Amino acid sequence: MPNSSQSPAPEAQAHEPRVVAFLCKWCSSAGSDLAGVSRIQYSANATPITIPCTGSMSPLYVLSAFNKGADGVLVSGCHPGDCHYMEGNYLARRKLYLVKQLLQFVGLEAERFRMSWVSAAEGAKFAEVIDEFVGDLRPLGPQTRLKAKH
Amino acid sequence: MEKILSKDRLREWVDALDDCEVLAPAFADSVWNYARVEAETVIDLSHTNTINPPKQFAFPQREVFFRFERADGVPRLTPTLPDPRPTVVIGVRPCDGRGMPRNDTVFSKEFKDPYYWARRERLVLVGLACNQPHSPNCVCQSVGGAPHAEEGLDVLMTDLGDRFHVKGITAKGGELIARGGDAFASLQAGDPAEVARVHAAASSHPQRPVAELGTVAEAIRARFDSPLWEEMARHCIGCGICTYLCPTCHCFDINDEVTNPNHGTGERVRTWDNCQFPDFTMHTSGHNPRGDLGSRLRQRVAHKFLYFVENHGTQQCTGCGRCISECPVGIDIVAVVDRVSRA
Amino acid sequence: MVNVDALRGYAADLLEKGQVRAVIGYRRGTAGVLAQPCTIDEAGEAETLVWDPTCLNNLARYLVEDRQQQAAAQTRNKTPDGRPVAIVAKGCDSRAVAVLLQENYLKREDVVIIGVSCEGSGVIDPRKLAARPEGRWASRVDFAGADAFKVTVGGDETLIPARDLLADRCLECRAAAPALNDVLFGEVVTERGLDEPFRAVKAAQGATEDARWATWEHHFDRCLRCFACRAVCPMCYCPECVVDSTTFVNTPGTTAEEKATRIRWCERSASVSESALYHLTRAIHLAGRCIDCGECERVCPVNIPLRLLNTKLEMEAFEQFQYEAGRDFGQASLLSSFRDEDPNSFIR
Amino acid sequence: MSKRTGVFVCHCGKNIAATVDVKKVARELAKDDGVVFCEDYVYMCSDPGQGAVIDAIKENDLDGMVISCCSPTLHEKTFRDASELGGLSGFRCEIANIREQCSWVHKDPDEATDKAIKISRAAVRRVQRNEPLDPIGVPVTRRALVVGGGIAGIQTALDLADAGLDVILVEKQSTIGGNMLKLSETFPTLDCSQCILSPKMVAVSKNPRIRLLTESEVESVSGFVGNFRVRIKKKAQYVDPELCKLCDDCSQVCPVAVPNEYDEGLTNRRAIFIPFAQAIPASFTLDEAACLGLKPVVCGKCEEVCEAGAIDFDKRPTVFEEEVGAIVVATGYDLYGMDKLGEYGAGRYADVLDGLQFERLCSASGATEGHILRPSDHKVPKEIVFIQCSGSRDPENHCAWCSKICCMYTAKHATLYKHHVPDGQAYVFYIDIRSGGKGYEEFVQRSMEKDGVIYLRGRVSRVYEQGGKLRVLGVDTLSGRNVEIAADMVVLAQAMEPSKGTAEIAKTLKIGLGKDGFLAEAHPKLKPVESVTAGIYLAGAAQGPKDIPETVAQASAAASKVIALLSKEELHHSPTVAKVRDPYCTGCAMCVDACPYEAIGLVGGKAAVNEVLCQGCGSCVGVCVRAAIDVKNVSQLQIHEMISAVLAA
Repeated sequence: MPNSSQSPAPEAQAHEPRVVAFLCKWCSSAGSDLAGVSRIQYSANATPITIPCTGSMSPLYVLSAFNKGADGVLVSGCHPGDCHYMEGNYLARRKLYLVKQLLQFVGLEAERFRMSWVSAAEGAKFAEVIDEFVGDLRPLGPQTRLKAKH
Repeated sequence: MEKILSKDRLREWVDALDDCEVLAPAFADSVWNYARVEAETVIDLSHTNTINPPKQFAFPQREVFFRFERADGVPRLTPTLPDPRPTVVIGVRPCDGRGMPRNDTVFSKEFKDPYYWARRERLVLVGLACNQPHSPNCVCQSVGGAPHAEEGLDVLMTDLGDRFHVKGITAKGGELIARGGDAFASLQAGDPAEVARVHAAASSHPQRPVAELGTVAEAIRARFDSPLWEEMARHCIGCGICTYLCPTCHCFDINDEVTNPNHGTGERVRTWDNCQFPDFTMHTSGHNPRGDLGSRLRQRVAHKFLYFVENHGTQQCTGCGRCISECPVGIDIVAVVDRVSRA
Repeated sequence: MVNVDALRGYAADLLEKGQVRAVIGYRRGTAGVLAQPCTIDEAGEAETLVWDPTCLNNLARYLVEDRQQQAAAQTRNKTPDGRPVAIVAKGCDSRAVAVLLQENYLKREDVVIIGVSCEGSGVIDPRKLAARPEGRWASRVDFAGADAFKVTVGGDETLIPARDLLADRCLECRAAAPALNDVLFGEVVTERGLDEPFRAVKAAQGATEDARWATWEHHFDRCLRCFACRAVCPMCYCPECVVDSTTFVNTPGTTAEEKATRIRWCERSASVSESALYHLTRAIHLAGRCIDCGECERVCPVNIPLRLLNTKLEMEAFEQFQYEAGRDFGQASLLSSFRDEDPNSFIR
Repeated sequence: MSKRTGVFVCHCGKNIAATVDVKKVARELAKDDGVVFCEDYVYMCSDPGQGAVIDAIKENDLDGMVISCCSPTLHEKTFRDASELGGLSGFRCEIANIREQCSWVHKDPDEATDKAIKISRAAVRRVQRNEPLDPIGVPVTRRALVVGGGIAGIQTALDLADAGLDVILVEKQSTIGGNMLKLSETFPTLDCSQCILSPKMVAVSKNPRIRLLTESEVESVSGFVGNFRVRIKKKAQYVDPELCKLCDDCSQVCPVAVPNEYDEGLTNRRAIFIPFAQAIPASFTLDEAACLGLKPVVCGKCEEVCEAGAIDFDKRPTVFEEEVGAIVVATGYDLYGMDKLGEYGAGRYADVLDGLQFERLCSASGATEGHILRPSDHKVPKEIVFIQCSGSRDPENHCAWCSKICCMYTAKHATLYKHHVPDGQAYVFYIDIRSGGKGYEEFVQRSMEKDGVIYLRGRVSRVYEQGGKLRVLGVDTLSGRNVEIAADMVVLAQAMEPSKGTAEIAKTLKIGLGKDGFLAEAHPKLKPVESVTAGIYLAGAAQGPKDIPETVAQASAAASKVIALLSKEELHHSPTVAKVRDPYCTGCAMCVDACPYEAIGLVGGKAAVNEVLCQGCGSCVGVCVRAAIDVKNVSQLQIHEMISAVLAA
């Protein structure tokens, strides 16, 4: 049986979550830059991958990250109406809503996939989003459900 | 060795095999399939045939050949031979029992496949004779088998109502029965006759004939270029059901599964493959020698009834009927062989 | 009631007059009770057409096959026969045709839809039939009004309540007659007292997270990766599946670089993780495209409840985005459109 | 695919090296597949650092380069240029951001180093599959469109024409001049607004390079930077400006009277009228909506009396299609709706006015010919209250932003009032006085000290009428007392908001809006006049509240950007655009629907990308279920490899 989210195994307590953060180039990546410029400290568990726009997110990126062992996947883009490409974040929102619903439906822990809107001006929010996410992931222990077992 | 096993003592026998992985048919998700026998399992041998044949226990769908990695720029390989616990499969139907020796031939004739044999040598098949056919598509007798055929099985059990007649066929089978000890009783006077009667009754159920079995190979050869193949395959959707469920299909693919792309770490893996997938014969050039549905159907049927006969002296099909019953579009190997033979 | 003779006559007439190239329909199979797909090229063969509750296949799958063959013929510089193909279509099948039209895979003038009503009922689930005594030996199943099927075993005919044999998808069907058709045999029945739409998926999502995963881990573990679900699906017509390159697009023009750079999203190993990746990707790629013909689940040899994955997303599409696949072939697809009021509260 | 990748890890002095073990990053990266060169260096962006990049490429025959350093927004161009100098395509150089996204935000050296390795590794995997692309060259149409004929649009058009460019100036109303034309005097100099604006308006009308289209609107825009195609719709021109002699005979006979929007509704006008004497084009105009009926003609009196024969009721709207290389949006502002300030009696009491109405009262061309009189009874107000931040700086109820000019114009209004009514008393309720600007603070001080305007720091809670007076209840937070003033007139310094139609024009032009509805600039600091869409620029209050000098400066800045853009022989467009993998495409057109730029069409049943229109956003990639489309250099394969690299144990 896989680890239950209610009762993580003892070794899970010590597990440092590994997060892949897909950041749109214009807002959230710029927001993370601002967090840096402002020297706002946050958890180092999330590794950013910059994409042109959340609209370019293929659902496969999310599934693949879980397959390769991500404990959490974050997709962060521009607030509605603020997309550099006008509409990409709206397309992403609809698509990733469905991805999230599907992942939850098969029983992946709901907390493991998250989406956020972080603008270029929201360095502090970027740091909060990462810290909250990592904080929520920590009690879940390692993601074993969709991870490939070699 | 022949014994009688009261149905209520079957569990006793299984419990005696505590160093073995024991599998038996279980009805779950509306299908019969092999499942590990656990302490709480109630073994139910009223099964029709299992959806998967037992070939997976010697030829699993995924087998790791070796691991590879690169340390300081030097590649290193670590072979990984399987080392399974002895595995006992209970309730194997005789058609599936006949499938195993055919697979054994394939995996040993020119090259003894160490991965296959590491598992196969520790595999014991306990058959259960069929007292009546499970479906209109059971054609074991039409391809040279029987509802109580012993070929390939280590033990054959026959259901006599409240008890099984249990016959050790191989030495492995005999040993397995011996481990049951007191659970087994000796045959009573009437038992051999009762067994014979049950077997005869089972054999008397009519089955669909597979043409004139002896002439099928020649007929296929003669109609190799017939447009019939394309016509019969016209609605084939190219899935893997007929081959993956076949007790004797054994084709595979080999891939490297990379686990760490930065340092070239991974495993070389064998997985099932099958001739009905369009890319099975795809060349790197883009040319596909079996590019149409007809040639792929022909390959499957000819492998069973022509090539295997040529190479190994017997039909590869054992008449289990799975490929007919489970085909999503009603492609029926009996009808195909029949049409080719009569064309 | 669908008059099967009239249907045969209509098909024969289309072929006779040369109005269609072929008629894709159902005929009796050679093994077992189920009808099987057939393609009729000559009027004389139309006599073999049948329509009964064992006509399970979604024949739109063969429109895809047909288009691929037409395209292949064109590349071989043969002049393709430009006439349309006729197809016998149930309600769900006609929705599949609508999606193919929406996605420009077909043109409306390329297909003649011979609609058949499911008589207010639907088609059978062969597993439910086989689970009944003697069910495996049935030789015929016929409609007997909306509420029952007439099952013939040997010489005996038995009436069985429709609910006991109906395929799950038919129990939840919202349109048991094809809305998109060129001719319709049988009556349009809209009121059906069976199950609510999405009943099964709603029940499934009521389980706890751990229970849901235990269920799906069990199913993904059982998957054989025979790809019958994909092969039977009329919407899975991609030249190459992104998840498992079982159908390589390899042409003389394919460069070595392209061959070397196929993305291995998923390994061929039939393990839980890889099968999960396959099925989840397939589900999300069918979002807004699945018309719930249930064929994927019907053909699955190990009976994985694949329909649930698709209907889950169709339910979300319907409830959150008021989108129904196959409702209107002029609509923008689910994922290439959006509305300002789409759900946003799940986003931090 | 790159097989000889080089990696440089920058210390950035201590900025990176204090937290990230740069030596370890270099050591680890050196082990990765395809990495043949890996070093750390103290300041990569320095001249020797860039030189090291060039040398490394040459000496090691590198075909890919990763610089692990600061954000790519800073030095991506630097290192791509250096790569080019080393003989390597700039597109084969990628930045791994290990400063903003790593060393600056993490304290633990082990964690930061580990993350820096992952970030760098992902960049290596990406660059190894980058294509060496060439920029896409596009011809340029040397002509510009200016949308909006207020001071911003006028200044832009004049500057562009001055530089020898042809300009189309589109204005929705029947005269150019915008809000500035309504003002009486301007702060802090108190020169007459119409006097300083009208010469520029005349210059527009006389400039042969400027084609002025009033009563016109942009219907649609297609194309891209350097090559836009715009459709402009001009309302029916019932009065021919060429023939109109401005004799006023027509309006004399017109039986219709409607509120005059050019006088902020303080007076009425006829259905045929001229907005201002200084209107450009200098012509009467016929208000179709107010006229008793044109089709069929119901009244027709004006046509009968027009000796010049300038009136033709059979005119129809016309639609132009024009090609331009650049667009400047100068659609200006409106005042925040008075109807939303019910608590101040706005809309209820005739003597509660907004700032523009007060301008009209003060203006010699206004209803009262420059006398400040109460609209209700035409008496001179002796006590007058000005309320600042009316609708501004109130995120809960109204607008969150500061409208920037109200402090100054209120001071101006109070001063003007004192000049008109020396014995009257002016009160100003304010939150803060924001008087940044040359001569601005002095102006406010003068209004207090010289003109005796009483400034009360605090908000007004309510305005109601009692005994012919407007009773203003407020608080003076400096003295801590409640204040009640019996006023004759109240003037609300209404917030500035984007003009009506700003959202529509933004949608038409495919440029972004900020949360507040003002047009979004491409970068708040470094690209304040560029919109997010290349080739479209912003000027004036449509981009955010600003006063006249700032507007004029931004207008000239926008013009100079356009001039620079259109001075090029051809434009270069980023080549990281979408690319269709033909054999995989089935022509389902989901990408066509998803593309925000109409850059994808179906050609021969397959998707085809117009590389010039494509902005490389990847919306197409996200919707294509067949993975038949990719954005160059951020392909799905590259993302896949990056995910693998990041997660590999």
